[in-house]
Amino acid sequence: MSRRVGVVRFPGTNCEFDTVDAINALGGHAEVLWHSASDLRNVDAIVLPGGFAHGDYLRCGAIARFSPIMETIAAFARNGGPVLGICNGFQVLTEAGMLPGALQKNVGLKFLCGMEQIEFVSTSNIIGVGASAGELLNIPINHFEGNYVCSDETLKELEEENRIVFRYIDNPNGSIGDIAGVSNEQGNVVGMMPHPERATSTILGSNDGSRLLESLLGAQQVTPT
Amino acid sequence: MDRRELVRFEVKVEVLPREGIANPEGSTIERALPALGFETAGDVRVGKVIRLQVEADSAGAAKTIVEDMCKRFLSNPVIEDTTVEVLNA
Amino acid sequence: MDRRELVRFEVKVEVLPREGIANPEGSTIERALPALGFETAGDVRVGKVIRLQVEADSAGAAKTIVEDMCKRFLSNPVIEDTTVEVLNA
Amino acid sequence: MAPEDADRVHRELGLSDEEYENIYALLGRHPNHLELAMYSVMWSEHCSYKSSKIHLKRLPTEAPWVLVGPGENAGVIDVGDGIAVAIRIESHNHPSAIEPYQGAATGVGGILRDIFTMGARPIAVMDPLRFGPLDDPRSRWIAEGVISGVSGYGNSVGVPTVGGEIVFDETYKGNPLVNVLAMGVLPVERLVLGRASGVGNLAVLLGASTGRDGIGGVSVLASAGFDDESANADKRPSVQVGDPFEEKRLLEACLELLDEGLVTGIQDLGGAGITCATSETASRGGAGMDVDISAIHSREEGMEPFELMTSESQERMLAIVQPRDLDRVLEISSRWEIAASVIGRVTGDGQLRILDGFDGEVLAELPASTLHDDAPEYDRPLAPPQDLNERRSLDASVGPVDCSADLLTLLRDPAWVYSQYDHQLFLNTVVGPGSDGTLLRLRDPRTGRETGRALGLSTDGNHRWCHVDPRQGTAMVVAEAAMNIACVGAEPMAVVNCLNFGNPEHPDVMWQLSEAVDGMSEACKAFNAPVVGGNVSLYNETNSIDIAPTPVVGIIGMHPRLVEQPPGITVGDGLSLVLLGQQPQGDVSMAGSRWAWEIGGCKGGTLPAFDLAQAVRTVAFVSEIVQKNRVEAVHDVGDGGIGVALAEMAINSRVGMDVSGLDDHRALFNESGGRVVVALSDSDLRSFLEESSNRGVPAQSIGRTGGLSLVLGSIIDLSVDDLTRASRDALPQALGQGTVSG
Ligand SMILES: Nc1ncnc2c1ncn2[C@@H]1O[C@H](COP(=O)(O)OP(=O)(O)O)[C@@H](O)[C@H]1O
Ligand SMILES: [Mg+2]
Repeated sequence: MSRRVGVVRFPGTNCEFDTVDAINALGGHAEVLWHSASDLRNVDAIVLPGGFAHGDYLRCGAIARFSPIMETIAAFARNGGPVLGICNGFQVLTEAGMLPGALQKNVGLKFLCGMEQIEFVSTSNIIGVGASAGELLNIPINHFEGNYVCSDETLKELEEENRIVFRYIDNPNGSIGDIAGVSNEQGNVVGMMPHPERATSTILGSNDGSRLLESLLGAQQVTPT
Repeated sequence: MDRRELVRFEVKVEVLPREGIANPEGSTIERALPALGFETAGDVRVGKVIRLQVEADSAGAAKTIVEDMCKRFLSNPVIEDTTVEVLNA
Repeated sequence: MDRRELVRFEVKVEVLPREGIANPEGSTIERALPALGFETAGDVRVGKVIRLQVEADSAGAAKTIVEDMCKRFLSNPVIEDTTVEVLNA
Repeated sequence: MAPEDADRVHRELGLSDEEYENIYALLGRHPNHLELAMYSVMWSEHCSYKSSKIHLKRLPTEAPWVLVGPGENAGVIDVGDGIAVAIRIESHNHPSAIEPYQGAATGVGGILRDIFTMGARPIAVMDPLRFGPLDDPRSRWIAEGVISGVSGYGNSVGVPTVGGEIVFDETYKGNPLVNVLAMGVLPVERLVLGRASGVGNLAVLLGASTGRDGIGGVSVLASAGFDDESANADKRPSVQVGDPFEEKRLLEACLELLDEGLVTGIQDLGGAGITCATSETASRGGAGMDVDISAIHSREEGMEPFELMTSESQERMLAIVQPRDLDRVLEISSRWEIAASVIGRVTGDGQLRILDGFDGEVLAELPASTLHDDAPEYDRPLAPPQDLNERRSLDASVGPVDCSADLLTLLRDPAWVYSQYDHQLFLNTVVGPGSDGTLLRLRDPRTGRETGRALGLSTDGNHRWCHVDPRQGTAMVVAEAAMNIACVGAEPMAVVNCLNFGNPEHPDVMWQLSEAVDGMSEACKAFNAPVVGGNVSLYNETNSIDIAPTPVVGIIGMHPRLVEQPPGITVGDGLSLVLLGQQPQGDVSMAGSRWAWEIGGCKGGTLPAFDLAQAVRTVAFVSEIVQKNRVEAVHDVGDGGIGVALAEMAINSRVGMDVSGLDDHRALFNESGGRVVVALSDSDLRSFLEESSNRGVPAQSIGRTGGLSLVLGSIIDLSVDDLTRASRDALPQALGQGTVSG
C-alpha cells in the first residue's frame, strides 16, 4: 500500500507522531501537515490526531476549527475524501460542524486513560472495511471531554442512518447511547474518542487498532453527494 | 468608521449549559454538598464567564459585536446558551 | 429552625482569577480573536459561573451560606476572587 | 544607602547579618536594594542548598555512563546506540499546600523545562505524592487538587505520566509532599548545557511574559523603603498559574532551535527567575552579562526592577544565541507563537550588570559567580533525637490484631489516580502504572526506530522506615526501587533523589538528613547506580512539627533485550509460588511497617535486619529471570508485607492462592527488605530453587495459585472478590466524601 495520509498538527496536538508511526508501520506513508497551511499536498486521506489543540481552551476544538487548513479539509471531505478524527480530532470535527453533536466533560469529571472495549455498530464507513457489526475491539481511551451529546432528533437520525460507528461496552464517560464514534452520512468522515494508534502492537497491550488504520489506508474516495 | 469615536466597553458573557443538557460539573458539586453540611442547596449548574473589552461606537454596537462572537466562537449552541451584558453601558 | 419558613433563593457565583494572576485561557482566546475578524477586542479573562438554589430564611442568609461555600469549597481565595449575588432577593 | 536601612531590609529578605557582611565584602560596598534582592533569592535555601550541600557531597555521582552528574539542570546518562537519557526529580510541596491544582501543575511544568533545557525531549513524568490522612477533608482537597493538577498539566503538555506513588499519613497533614520526576531522551551529540559564552552573544528570553507572581519574600521591598503604597503588596500573588499550552509550544520551539543548532546554551527559568538564569549561564560559561530590564516582556505595567529580576513566572526559557542566528530564532519562535525578547548580551568581564536600556542607567552590578559560588554553606548542628534508644526498644508488633480486617484496610488500588493520567503517549509504555516498575520501550530519538531495549523506572520513598532509622530506611528505599525495576527486567543504572525533610535548624532533622545521605550512598554504591541529580526540600513542617524524614528516590535502569511483555504481576491457575529473599518468620520486627503505624499504632522499634549485599544479589537474579521470561509472574514485597503483595497478585489475576507458613500478623505484614514473590509451573520448581540457591538468593516454595479465595495459613480466608472490592473502592470512596479547603 502506498496510501498517503496527512496528519494535521495544530499547536498543542500531541499524538501526531504516534499516528504517523502507526500508519507507516502498516505500510502507509504519513506526513505531518501544519495547521496554518491550506494545501493538503495531495494526500489521499486526512487524520486529525489526538492532543490538546490550542490547549483545549474555551472548548476542545473551538479555536482549532478556525485554522486555515480546516477549510481545505472541509472541501476535501465534501468531495468524498476520507477524514478520520481521533479524540481531539473528533472534537475538532464536531466544532467544525463536519460531524453532529458535541463532546462534553466525562460524567465522573475526571480525565480517563485506559483500555476500553468497544463494539463495531456500523461498518459502512472508511474505518469499517472488512469488519462486521458486533465485532469487539480493545482500544484505549484518553480524554476528559469524551461524553458525547446530541439532540434526540440527531440521535434518532444517527441510528436510522446507521451512522453510529462504535459503542462502548462499559460506558466510561456518560456518552449518550454509549456512543464512542460516529460518521457523516456518506461514511467518509469519522470521529472516534478511542485511540486506534495506541492499539497497534501486542507488546503495548492490543493490536485491534491496526485494522481500523488499515481500513483507512484502503478506503476509497466516496462519491460526493 | 472613525477610530477616534470608538469607546472601550467592558462586556461580560455568561455561557451556561443548555436546559435539558446534562451538566456533569453541576451534578458533581451537588452530590458533594450534603456531606459538607450544605443540605439545603441544590440545582447547581456550572458554566463559564468571559469578560472582555471591545471598542465600539455605542453600547448597543458593542453588544452586537460580542453576540456575534458568541455565535461564531465563544459558545457551542449544541450544548450552551449565552447571555451578553455590557457593563459600562 | 422551622423548615416551613425557608424560602428558595436562586444564587449566582462568579469566580474570576485574581488581579495579577495569569489567565492562560483568556490570553489564548485573545490571541485567537484577530484571526476571526475581531480586532477591536481584548483583555479577555475567563472564569467560572455557578448558579444554584439554596433554602434560607432570608436573602441575606442565603448569601452568607453561599459565601461560606465559596470559601471552603467552590473557589480558592489564594488565586480567585468571588462575587455572590442573590438573584431573587 | 545607609547601613541602618540595609540592616533592616536584609533581615526582612531572609539574609542573616553574617550573610550581609559577606555581600559587603564581595562587593566592597553596600549593596543596593536590587542587588540585595538578587542575593537574597540566590542565597535562599531553595536555590543555594546551603544547609544540605555539605552532606550531598558524600553521594556517589560517577560511573562511566554518567555524562552529566548533579549540578546541571538534569542528570544525563549514556544508554548506548548514541542515545542519552536526561532525568531529574523536584519537589513542589509548599505551593501545593496552598493551591493544590496549580502547585502540582507548575511542579510538572518546572521539571519538564529542566529536561528540555538539556536538549532532551521529555517522554515520561512520575509523581510520588504524599498527603495527610484520608479522613481529613482538607487533606482530601489537597490530594484531589494535586492529582487533577498533574493530570491537567501533564496530559495537556503532552508528556505521559507513567508511574508514581500515593501515600496518606498524619505526618503530611498540612504539609503534603508533591515530588515530580521527568525523563527525556536525546541524541548524545545534542547535549547542551546551561552556559553563556562568546562575548557579544545574545540572551533571548523566550515564552510567557513576566508577571508579579511568585515574587514571594522579596516583595517586602515594595513597602520597605520606596514610597509604594503598601496595598500594592496584595497584588503580588505568591502562587503561579501554569499554562501547559504555553509550555507545549515553548518545548517544541526550543527543541526546534536545538535541532537546528541555533543556541549555544540554554537555561530554564525556575526559582529566582531571571536572576538565576542570567547569573548561572554567565558564571558557568566564565562570562559576564549585561541585562536590559526594559526589554523584558512583562504581563503588567509598572513592574519594578526587583520584581522583574526575581519573578518566578512560569513557562520561560533563556537561550544564548549568536547574533547571526537571531533572525532564525525569532522566526521559529513566532511560528510557535512564542514571545521572544533579546534581554542580555554576553560580556567578558564576569560582571552581571542590570541596566535600564543597554546604554541606560546601571541598576545593579555584581560579579555573576558570587551569586552561586559564594553562596553560604552551613554545617548545621546535628544530633539524634534524645529518646532514640527508648524509641528503638519498643515492640512494634503489639496492638489489636484482626488479620483479615487488617489486610482489607491495607489494600488500596492506585488506579483511581493513574487512570487520570495519560500514561500511553509516545507508544512506549510496555508496563505502565499498576504493577511494580514502569517499562518504556527505548527508541532512537532521531529516527524513532526501536532499539530492542527498554528503560525501567520507579520512584519510592518510605517515611515510616526512615523515621525508625533514616540510614537503614533510606538504603531499603533504594533497594525497593531497584527491586521494582528488576521486576520488569531492568538493571539499575542511576538514581535521582528528592530529600524531603523538616526544619534544618532542628539538630535532629539535620541528623536525619545526614543519616539518609549515608544510607543512600551505601545502597547506591552497592547497586552501582550513582546519583545523577536531585533536589532538597527543607522546612516541611506544620506548627513547628517536622514531617517524618522522606527521602524519595527515582531509579532508572536498562532492560537489555525486550522481545515480549515481561511476566507482570498476574498469575494463572495452578502455579507454584516462591518467595525470594528473607523467609517469613513469626519473630521478625514489625518496626516501620504500615501495619505498625496504621493499625498497631507504634511508630518506634528497630527495623528488621537488612542485608544489602543479598538484596543486590536478589535484584540481579530477578532482573535476569524476568528478562528470560523464566517465571510466569513476579511481584516485589513492599508496603504491607507479603500479605499485601499476595493479595495484589490475586486481585490483578482474579485467581486465588493457598499459602502456608504465614502464621501470624508478624509473618504476614512485616516489611523486611529485598523480597519478591514469583510464580512458576510445578515442573520448573525444583530447578528454579536450585538455581536461586546457587546464586546466593534464599528461595522457598510457599504455596500455589488457584481457586477463588486467598487462603493464607489458618489466619486469612478471603474471597478474591472481597479483596478486589476493598482495594478498588478505597480511594474513590474516601475521596468521594467531599473535600474542603479550610
Ligand atoms: N501517584 C501515582 N501516579 C502514577 N502512578 C502511580 C501513582 N501511585 C501509584 N502508582 C503506580 O501504581 C503501582 C503501584 O504503586 P506502589 O504500590 O507504590 O508500588 P510499589 O509498592 O511496588 O513501589 C506502580 O506502578 C505505581 O507507579
Ligand atoms: Mg513494587
